[in-house]
This record gives sequence, structure tokens and C-alpha cells, in this order.
Amino acid sequence: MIFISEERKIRADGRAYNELRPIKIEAGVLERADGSAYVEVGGNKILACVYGPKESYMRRFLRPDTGVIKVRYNMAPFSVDTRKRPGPDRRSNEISKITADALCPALMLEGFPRSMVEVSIEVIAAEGGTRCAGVTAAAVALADAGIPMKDIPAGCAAGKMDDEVVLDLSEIEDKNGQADVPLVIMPRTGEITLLQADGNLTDEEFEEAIELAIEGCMQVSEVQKEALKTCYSQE
Amino acid sequence: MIFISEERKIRADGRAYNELRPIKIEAGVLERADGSAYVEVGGNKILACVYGPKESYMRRFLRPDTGVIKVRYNMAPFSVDTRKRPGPDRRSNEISKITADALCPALMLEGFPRSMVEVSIEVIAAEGGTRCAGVTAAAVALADAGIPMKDIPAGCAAGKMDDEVVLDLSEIEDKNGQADVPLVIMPRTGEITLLQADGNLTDEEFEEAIELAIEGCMQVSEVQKEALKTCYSQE
Amino acid sequence: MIFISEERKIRADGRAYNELRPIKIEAGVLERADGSAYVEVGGNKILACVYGPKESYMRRFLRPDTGVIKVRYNMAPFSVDTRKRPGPDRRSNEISKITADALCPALMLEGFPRSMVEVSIEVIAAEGGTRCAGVTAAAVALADAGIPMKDIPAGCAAGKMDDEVVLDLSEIEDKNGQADVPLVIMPRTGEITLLQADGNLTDEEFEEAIELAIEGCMQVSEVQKEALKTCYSQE
Amino acid sequence: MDVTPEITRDNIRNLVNNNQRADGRALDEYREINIETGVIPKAEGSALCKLGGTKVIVGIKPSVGEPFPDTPDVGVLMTNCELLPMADPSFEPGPPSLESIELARVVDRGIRESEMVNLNELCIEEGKHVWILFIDLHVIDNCGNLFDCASLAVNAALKSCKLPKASVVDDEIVYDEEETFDVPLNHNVALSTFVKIGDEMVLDPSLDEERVLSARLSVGITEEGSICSMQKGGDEPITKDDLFAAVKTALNKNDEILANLNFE
Amino acid sequence: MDVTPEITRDNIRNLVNNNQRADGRALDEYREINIETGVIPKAEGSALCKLGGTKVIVGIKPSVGEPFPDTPDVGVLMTNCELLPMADPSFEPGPPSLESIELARVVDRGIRESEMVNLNELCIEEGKHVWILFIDLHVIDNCGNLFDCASLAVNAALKSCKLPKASVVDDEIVYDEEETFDVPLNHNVALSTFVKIGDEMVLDPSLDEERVLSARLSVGITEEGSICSMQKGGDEPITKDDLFAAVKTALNKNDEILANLNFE
Amino acid sequence: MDVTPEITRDNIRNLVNNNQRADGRALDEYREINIETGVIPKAEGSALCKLGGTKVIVGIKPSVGEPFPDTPDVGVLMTNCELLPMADPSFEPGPPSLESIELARVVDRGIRESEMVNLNELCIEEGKHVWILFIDLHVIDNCGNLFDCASLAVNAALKSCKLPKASVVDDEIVYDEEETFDVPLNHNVALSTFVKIGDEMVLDPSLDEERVLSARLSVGITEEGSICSMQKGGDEPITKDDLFAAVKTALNKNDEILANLNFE
Repeated sequence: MIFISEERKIRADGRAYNELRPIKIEAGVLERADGSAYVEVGGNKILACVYGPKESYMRRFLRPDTGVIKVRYNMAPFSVDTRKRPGPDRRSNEISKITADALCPALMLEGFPRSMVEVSIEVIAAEGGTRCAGVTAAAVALADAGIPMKDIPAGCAAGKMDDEVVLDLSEIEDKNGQADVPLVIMPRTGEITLLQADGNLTDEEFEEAIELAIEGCMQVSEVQKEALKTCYSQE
Repeated sequence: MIFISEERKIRADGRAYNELRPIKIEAGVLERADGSAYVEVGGNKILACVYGPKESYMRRFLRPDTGVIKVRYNMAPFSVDTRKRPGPDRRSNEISKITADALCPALMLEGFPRSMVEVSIEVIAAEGGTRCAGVTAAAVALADAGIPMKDIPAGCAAGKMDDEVVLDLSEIEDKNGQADVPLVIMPRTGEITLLQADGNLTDEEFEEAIELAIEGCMQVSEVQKEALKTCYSQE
Repeated sequence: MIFISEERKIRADGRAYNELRPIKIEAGVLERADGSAYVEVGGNKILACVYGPKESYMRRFLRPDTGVIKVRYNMAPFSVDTRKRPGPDRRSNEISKITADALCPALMLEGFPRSMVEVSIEVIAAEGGTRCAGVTAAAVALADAGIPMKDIPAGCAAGKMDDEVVLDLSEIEDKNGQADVPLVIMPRTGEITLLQADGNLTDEEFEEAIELAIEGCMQVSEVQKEALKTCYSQE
Repeated sequence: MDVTPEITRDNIRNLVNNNQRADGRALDEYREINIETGVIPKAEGSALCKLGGTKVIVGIKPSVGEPFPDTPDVGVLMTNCELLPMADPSFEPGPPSLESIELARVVDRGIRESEMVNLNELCIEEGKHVWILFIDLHVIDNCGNLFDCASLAVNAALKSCKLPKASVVDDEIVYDEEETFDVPLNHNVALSTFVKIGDEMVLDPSLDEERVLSARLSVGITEEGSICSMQKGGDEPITKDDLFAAVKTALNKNDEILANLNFE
Repeated sequence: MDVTPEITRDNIRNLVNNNQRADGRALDEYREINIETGVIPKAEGSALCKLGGTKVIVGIKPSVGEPFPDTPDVGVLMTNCELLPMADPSFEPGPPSLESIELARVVDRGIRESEMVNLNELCIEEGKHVWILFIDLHVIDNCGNLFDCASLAVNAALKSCKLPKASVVDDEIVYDEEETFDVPLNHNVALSTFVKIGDEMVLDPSLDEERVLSARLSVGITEEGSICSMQKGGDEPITKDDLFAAVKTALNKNDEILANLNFE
Repeated sequence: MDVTPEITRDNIRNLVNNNQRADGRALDEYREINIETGVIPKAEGSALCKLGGTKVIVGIKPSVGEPFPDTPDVGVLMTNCELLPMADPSFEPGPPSLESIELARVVDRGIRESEMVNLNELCIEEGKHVWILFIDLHVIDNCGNLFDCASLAVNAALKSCKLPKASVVDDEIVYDEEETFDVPLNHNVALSTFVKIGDEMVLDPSLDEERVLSARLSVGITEEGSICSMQKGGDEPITKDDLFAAVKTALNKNDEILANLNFE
């Protein structure tokens, strides 16, 4: 009732059920990093950067047959309403792990055995959906760093709110929502590299949410490609 | 007064001064571990397991002339009345150390230089006397793992309560008791491999406590051997 | 008003503006350490000790062309009015770092590649000015250990109190003071190896404070040399 | 890192291609489930769940504390998981590993987001005193599929958990140990975990099957058939078809799994 | 450890000997400074400061808490600094490095000892409730001279920081989000950092210049020209003449640097 | 790990076999003990104990806090031990080692289980305010037998410790710094540590003797002759005869050791 006007199916912030929040992506924003990207999705502000492939002191993660990826997702203390203690917590550790899994299938690191690609995702401002936006940013930073890739993964969530399946929940929608389904795909094949779900969905709603999230990912993918083009043309 | 009836010298839980709590030992209770054992003594429930001898990442503990033993004694958060924070504390670190010292003299690890035997003792439910029961369990697990041993150490405490020296204090007896003397021996030689004492004992009481605890260890030793026989006969 | 008597420019504890607190230095006070020293300045009681040059497990600090110095400055829990939690904090980590920088220029470690000189400074009782006194003690301990040195660094602070620049603030003077300028020099060349400043000073006051602190360091240097002479003559 | 010989890997793939498994199960068949509750005398709720050779112990200790400021009228669940070194030679003591954190969080979300526990009834006095349930998972033997085994163990321990009546008298908490009540559950939830081997989604993976996994998918479903949690793992992708097929299997199997919770 | 080739090292020294620098600046010339405030929507005060390619973000989050027992009538500043791994390949995640601690402490002392913030006005009720400002520095791109860039970013974030009016009603804090007030500043402070290269004290070192440093000196000066903080770093000594010359340069340059804080 | 050359090892064993020791002592003879109290101006109780070349400093800081819920009417002792890197080249900075934990716990149990301190008199208001004594051990020079040296130092520091009178006025603690009282001690306790070398139990081991130890035994005895604590260490066993012989020696020597605590 509050978020969706009954007649026009328009959300409180003016979006249609299948509409992304305003999104902005910029590649190559940092000087020192081998690759970097800045993403804004709604009120989210996220920096991602890449160093590597390079040797690493974390020897036990390295592999003799291929390069590996290591991700650090972190939220700035000032990114949320109540200051967050600095440093990793269980949530950020889990997101770091599933983000690495989400990016890995797109990378071609066979040519870099015993090396590591280090990805760092920094949430400067958080407003719902940071894990998908973080993968989106990291994928652009990897491309900016010249890491060989099969595809550029793109992320977006679908959710359920007032018994309706909608795209890309904002923070306030998520808090009052009934379910959230973050998804990352490789746009060329449509294959899923990250998937979580929380809440309560019927079988049909779940399938609807997946289809909607895939559409959202495809839209995000276009903005990613645009950002990389802009960046290359400036060089 | 409360715990020992004056006339019959019977304790509150019905035991004689030199009687163990009910004890049950089972060997080979876990699938993955190289050796394992489960011990119940009164309300204590304790699992012990063994991996090794094997290489270890803890290189600075290894020795070129012999294998070494490493023990981790841990209490489950739910094993005690008030939930215990997970992870090691000073008490468990000390018990881990003296448990390793208590088991070491029984092991013949000269044939396994640069290797480590890892023993893990997990207190699932605690009701007084866990360190002795832990050594008892670990010794059976070591035998179950096929580690060469001179003897199977057995542990049992004596204590003082209402000015009487008694065997194997229960938790409630220990709280109201005057002294506690945990002991581990190697039954074949009677040699002492673990000994602590807390409380107040005269010279004579101390000697009495030691003699009583040794008797208790011998009884425990019989149950250990029975458990190993049962386990072998099943194989 | 409280601390400086107007007419005679004498401080509350009876000192002139350019007078050090009572200072006592003793070399060779510990048996195990390769070198050691004990310093009292006012109410400060400080132990310093040196091990090395020797191999170290901290391999990544070692250098192929020269020996290196590692300093640990620590305050005992009972050294201050309100008990301090044991272990390093941000303040002690910073002081450890600038102390190493303060001592390094005096050392000649080229003959000890891939080795480390470990300096440990323990504040047993603190009463203002512990970082300078710590460097003073460590320098004597290094000499006592026979580490080749160009010079023996000496430390002393100047400060501002009641709008006057004075030498070697005590704890109570520092609390009510307007500025504190800790300084360490190499007495032979007058070169500065440690310098901090906190508070508010005009350009002129700052130059005055530096000149005064240098004078103080030269006095400290004499006491250091005396302590080493006494120590050698006993051997 | 456990290394599975290439021959085992090929063997498992070939079996699955032929709709077979090393232990004779069908691709969508669970191992035997055995649940025992009340195993820990000092825990208000406890369970030992065996799933084949996999064993998880859960103990629940309640305490009364303050609610979170933004949810003043509901109780609190704290889920913690320890992959004990005894359970698997690759589990090391020390701070929780990523595997342990993921397991605790997936199980925790399964309880929390499905609204399994009626947290409102765990409020004693709004804004001041609520029940906090510490749910500690002890993994003691890892023979594959810890997720589903842990999830069942937690559900069983919650079902068996009894709290004393607590009331506020003169701003102090008074407990009535004689009169206890069950932790109020809205429904039971089962987690169904699949691994993708070749082109198949294989239910309830054994340890060897997990070791050859390229992708893992866990689906949480309430007893009413509502999809309440999901987690993809592994560094290979899955297709939309894999996903929908797995969800269908999980929906079909849900009642069968949940039947193991029908104890008194 | 970053290793700068001997050739670069010699090159930089030779340039400085001839009063030149690789990027064409004079020895006492700053790189371009660019400050943007209000960049973090959820932080009450924030700033992004760029000093050449160096970039530092500062966010300030206030909360109401108890004062320290020995200073019951003043607010509290808590400065924390993270050298993010993205800023430099030599920055590692984990507990704060010595570099990070030194940076945070030098910046913190610069604010605290200069009495930049009027902490008395951050007291709400003496001995009971004061404002605590958490000042978090995020170093995101390290192209040299983090000290001065961080110091400016903190000053700018403090200048832009707005707090709600807070009052005590019935022993509870009541916030008036409508009516805000600026964090009361006594003055602005600039930090000027030099490195000694050959015999020269070079202002605002670039990354390459920092790498050849033998000695570093930072001088903090208030807008009234008062010397309020100083920190020598590096394992080589400086002479008294080096010191006095650097202080003179810093005093001359101070107004120019502080002009960058003249935003509304 | 310290490695003692085989020749030293043999030498020590041969000496002991002939009832001799390298420093000329009898097998049951202590090194010289020297205790100084009041050495730390800011600690309410303190002592420096020298046992031969071994040196331990103990400082006691009191503070008023809440009692433990299960013992509402007694004060609290918190014993902490640091094996400082300066004391021994094998002591490393960082979290407490096993050796340090064992030392702190053996000393702590010696005080606690012998009821050395009358903790009831450290209660200010039952269930609300009690004295908490933080007992910090600083080991600064390790020449063998830290246990006995630390134990004496703690006993001496407790004996010298003076607390201000504290009372509760309007639910706040008021201290009377003028009027102090001694920490109430029921009795003194000495710890006697032996190492087994060959077939002998050797009292007060030197560093070299400790290095050849196969088994260590510490016996704590009150001034009334009551056995109050015991700890066996080392990875070799001892016999019952070894044990009873050591206890007899310790009982004989106890008064001699405790005489060192007769200061005013």
C-alpha cells in the first residue's frame, strides 16, 4: 500500500515494478590500482579495484595450474546509518567468498599459474543491494585491469514487496519487503554465478523473480559496457 | 553432613568413599578420525579423536628425531550451566598442555620423525572432573588410531570433602569440597604423568588421596581395555 | 602562577627553567640480556634491554645489506594511575616506531647483514617524558651489548608552561602545560633523530624550545657516559 | 586442501552420467536420517543429527537480555557454528573459517527469514527484556552435506527446547523453573542441498561427491512449501534449468525430510 | 617493500640538487588541491580531498555517549585510519599497520593539540552525555604525502559536519533533527610535510620522492600562525638548520594551503 | 627452542648423581632470595623478588567493581603474567604463551585455593561493589625457577598492598585516601619447585637444570604446613616415591623460604 500505488503499479520512488534505480558506472577512477571502477546504484556508492595477476604472500591459496582470485568486500564505517566497526565481520566475509565465486567463472587465469588477482570492493555509501553492485563494479575493474575474461558478470536483485515481485529493491523497500533474491549472471550465456534468496516465495513467484532479475542484470550489463567504452576512448 | 551420611559413610549420590561414578567408554565412534572414543563419567560426556601421525603446517613444533603430540582440549558452549564463549581460554590452554604431557610418556613416536599426532578432546557435557576423563578418552582414541603405545594412561581424581578423602568428586561435591587432586598414571608401572592439587590437605591426607586416586585410575583402566576389546571384536 | 614563582622563575618542584629532573642511569642490570640499562628520570623507572645482532623469525624485516633494529616500547599495567590493559596499543606502537628511527642513525650494522637487533623498553613507572627516557635507556643498553655505534643518542623534552619555555616537563607540568617538544639528538654532531611537537608555540618559542631541549640532551649524554664507564670499570 | 584422485573424480562423473551413485542411491535420494533430542543435560534444547555418517550436535542456551533497539519487541537468535578439528582433517582450530561462517549464516538465514521461530513470544518486556537463544552448532563428523544435517539438527533442537516462564517483578527477572514452555515455532523448514555433477543436480552429496563439485545449490523450504532461503556455492555457474529442476526436486522431497522431525 | 631502482633514486637527487623536480614543481610547491564535501549521504560530515593523484575520503559519524571521567565537560574525538588495499599494492588488509597508526595519530594530534574543535560545546550534560565524533579516514589512492591530504580532508569534513540539537528530557536524549548546528571550530590547521633529499627539504613529496626519503618532517600550523604539531620520521637525522628552514617555508605556505578550505 | 649441548646435559646429570650442582648448592638448597617491596610508586602494592639471578616484579592495582553473580559477597583477584622478551631470548612478544599461562594459573591457584587472601573483607556492599585486585606479574630476568620467584613476589606485593577505605554514599563509592588498610591475608604460602634429574628431585632449579628437566613438580604449602597446590609438568613421568620425597623436602624447607617475607 505504501510503496505501490494500487492503480498504476508505481513504487513509492516512482519506479515501475521492472525498473532499476538510477545507475552510473565509471571505469579507471584510481591511479595506483591496475584496474578500478566506481558504481552508483540508487544511494549506493561503491569503489572496486584490482591488483594483479601477481605473486602473493598468501601462498596456500595459490595453485600450480592456474591463477586464482581473492576478493575483499568491505563496508566503510560511515557508509551506514549507525557507524559500523572497521574491519571484516561474518557478513562481509561471506559476501567476499560468494563474490569470488561469482566472478571466477568469467576469468581466464590459466595463463597465470601461481599468481593471484586481488579484488577489493569498498562500499563508501550503502543503500540496499550492495553485494550485487559490488560484483558489478568488480567486473568492470577486472576488465579495466586487462584481466582476460570470457564475459563481464553483472548483478542485480529481484524481490517481493506487498505480494508483488519487483526489481532491484531499495533499502527502504527491502526493510519492508517479503523476499530478496540477489543474482549475478554472465550475460553472454545467461549462466548464474551468484544466487541467494531470503524470505518467502511460492514456486511461481520464485521463477518470476529469477526472470526479472535476469532482465535487470542484462540492463546493468549495458551500462558496464558503456563505461568501459568511455574509458578506452579516453586513453 | 550433607554429602556423607555419618553412619554408613555413603555419599549423597549413594557412592562409597572409594567408588567411581558410573563410567562408560566406547571406542571408534567417529568415521573420519583415525581414532576416536566417547567417555561418560557421571554427567560428563566427552569425545576424543586422533589424526596422525602426519605432516603438519605447525612446523616449529616438529622434531627431527621423533614424532610429537599436540592436544586441543575444548568445552562446548552448551556443556556448562552458563553458556561459555566459544574458543580457547586460559583454562583450556593449560589443560591442553598438561594433557599432552600426561599422554606423551606412553607414546612410542620415534618411528615417526617430523610428524605430529593431533588429539582433540571435546567436552560436550561437563559435570566435574573433565580433565581426567579427557585424558582417559584421548588414551583410548590413540589406541584406536593404532598409535604405538607402551601403556594406556588412565585418569581419575581424588578429593577431600567434609574432612574425608574420597574418590572422583562430582561437580556438586567439588563445589563444596576442600581439595581436588586430579591424577593420571600409566597402569603398568604406576608412574604418574599428570598431577595437580588444589585446596588444603595435610601430609597424611595428601598421601591417602594419591593412593585412592591410583586405585581409581586402575578401575578406569579396566573399562578402557574392555572398550578397546569390544571395538576390535566388532571389526 | 602555580608552577613558576614569579620573582625567582623557580618551578613548583624547585627546578630552574633549564633544569632536568633528578636522573640516574645504570648499565648492565640484567643477567640474560646481551645488554641492559635502567633509567630513572623524576618518577619514571625504565628498563631497556638488547638481544642481538641475531637471526630472527621475522624474516620480512631482515635486509641482505645490513642489520636492522626492532624496538618494542611497552608500559607495565601498574606503571600508571589507572591500570593499563597489558599489551601494545596505538600509542606504544607509534613510540616503538619513532624510537627505532631515533636509534637507527647511530648504529653501524653493515657488518651484520640478515640479522636483527631487538630492543625492548619497559616502562615500570611512568611520570611524564617516558619516550625520551626510553630512548636514553635503550641507547645505553645498546652500548652495553657491544653493538657498534657512531654515537649514543640522548633524549630530553622541552615544553611550554605558563607562557614560559622550560626543560623536561614532569607529569603534572605536562598536564597543565601548553606544549611539549620531545627531542633526541646524537650528541657528537647535534643531529636530530627524534622530534615531535604538540601544543601551541610561536616561531620564536619553538626555536627556544629546540635550543633548550638540545642543552638537556647534552646533560643526559654526560650521565649516560658516566653509567657506561661505571659499568665497564666493574667488569 | 583435500585432493581427490582424478580416477575417483572420473568414476563419480561416469556413475552420475548413468544415473548411479557409489553408495547405490538414486540421484534424488537422501541418506538415512537419524535425530536424537535432549542429548545435552545442561542445554535447554539439544539434538544430535546423523545424516549417513555425518554428525552434528546442536545445543541451545537461553539467556535474558536487551532487545536490539530497532526491534524492541522480539527475541534474539544467535547462531554460531564450529567445524571441529575432529570432524575432518582439513578443519583447523582457530578463528571460524569461511566454510564455517557460510554454514552458520545459511542455517541462520534459513531460520530467520522463514520466520521459523515466533520471536514475538520471546519478548518478556518490550524494549527491556527479551529471550536470547544461543544456538551453537558442533560439527563432529563430516561425511558430506553439512548444510542439510546442520539445518535439521537446529530445527530439532529448537523443537525440543524448553524455557522457564520469566516475568518481571520490581524491574528484576524472576524465573519459574517449574513451569516451562516450548520455544514457539511457526513451522519446520528443511534445507535440500544439491551438487552439479556433469549435467545432473545430485541431492544430498556424499563427501566424495562434494569434492568433485563445481557448483552447489541449497534450497530451504517450509513445511507449507514456501521457498524461504537459497544459496549457490562453488566456482562454476549453473543454468536456469538446473536451478528450476533442483527447486522442483526439493519441493517433492520436502515432506519426506521433515517427517524426521515428527518426534515428541 | 617497494624498491625504487637506483637510477630513479639518483635521478631524483640530481634534479633536487639543481632545484628541480620530476613533475616540474618548485621545491616548495604544492600539487593541486581539490576538496569536495558532503560526499557521503549517511555521514553527518564528509569530504573527499585530492592532492595531485592522492585521494582520501573522510566520514564523520556522531553519537552521544559518556565523557571520559577526567574530562567530564568536553566532547570526544575518535580518529581511525584505514590504508585500504586499493590505495597501494603494499597496503595489506588486516590489523592497522604502523604506517596507518602513525598517520592516524599525527592527524589526531594535529586536531586535538591545536584545539581545532571547541570540545566544550560538544558537552550535552556534564559528566553524563557528550557528543562523540567518530572520524574515519579512508585512504583510497596513494600517490604520495598522505599526511597532508588526510589532514586537509579531516579539517574539511569537520567544517562540513552538522549535528542535530540534542537535549536531555527525563534523563533520555532527545534529538531535534530539524535544527542542526555546525561542529564548532576554533580555527583551521594545515599540515606541511617535507622530505629531505640531498641537502634540501622538499615540500609535498610525490610517491617517488617519498621512496628515496631518508628523513621526513611534518609541521602543523594553525591559521593564526601557531606551530601546533610536528613529527619527524625516517631513519636518517636532520639538522637544526633543516628544521628551522622547513618551519619557515611551512609558515610562508600556510595561508595558501588553508585557502582550499574556504568553501561554504 | 633453547638447545642445551649434550655435554652440559651429561655434566649436570653426573653432578647430581654425585649429590652436587654446578653452583655448589646442595640438592635441596635454595639460591639467595631478596625481596624489596613498594618499588612501584603508582601501584598500591608492589614487590621485586630476586631468586639468584631470576627477577620478577609484581604490581597490584585495585579498583572497585561488581562481584561475580555466584559469589556476591567476596572480592576478586585477577592474576596476569607477562614473560617479557627482555627476560629470555626465547620469550616472544604477542599473546601469552602456554608457559606464561601455566605460570599465571599456578600462581593464581596457589593464592586462591589456599585462601591466602580473606576475600570477604574485600566486599564493600554485597552483590554490588567489591574490591578487584589486578595482580600483574612482570618477569624481567629468567635464570630459572620462575614459579617460586613469582609466587614469592605476589605474596610480598599482597602483604605490602594498602587500599583506601571505601564506603557507599548515595549509591556512589566514596574513597578515604587518608585512611588505608592492609589487604587481609590469612597466611603466607611458599611454592617449592623441583626438577627430576636422574633419580633425584632437585630443589630450585637453575636455568641449565631446567633445560635438562624431564619432569617438574611444584608444591605449594601454607605457613601452617597445609599442602594447598601442586602442579606436575614435563613430558616424563615421576614415581610415587619421587612425589612423596619432594613433598617431605618442601615441608622441611617451608619456614626457611617464608622467613623472607618477614619484612615490615
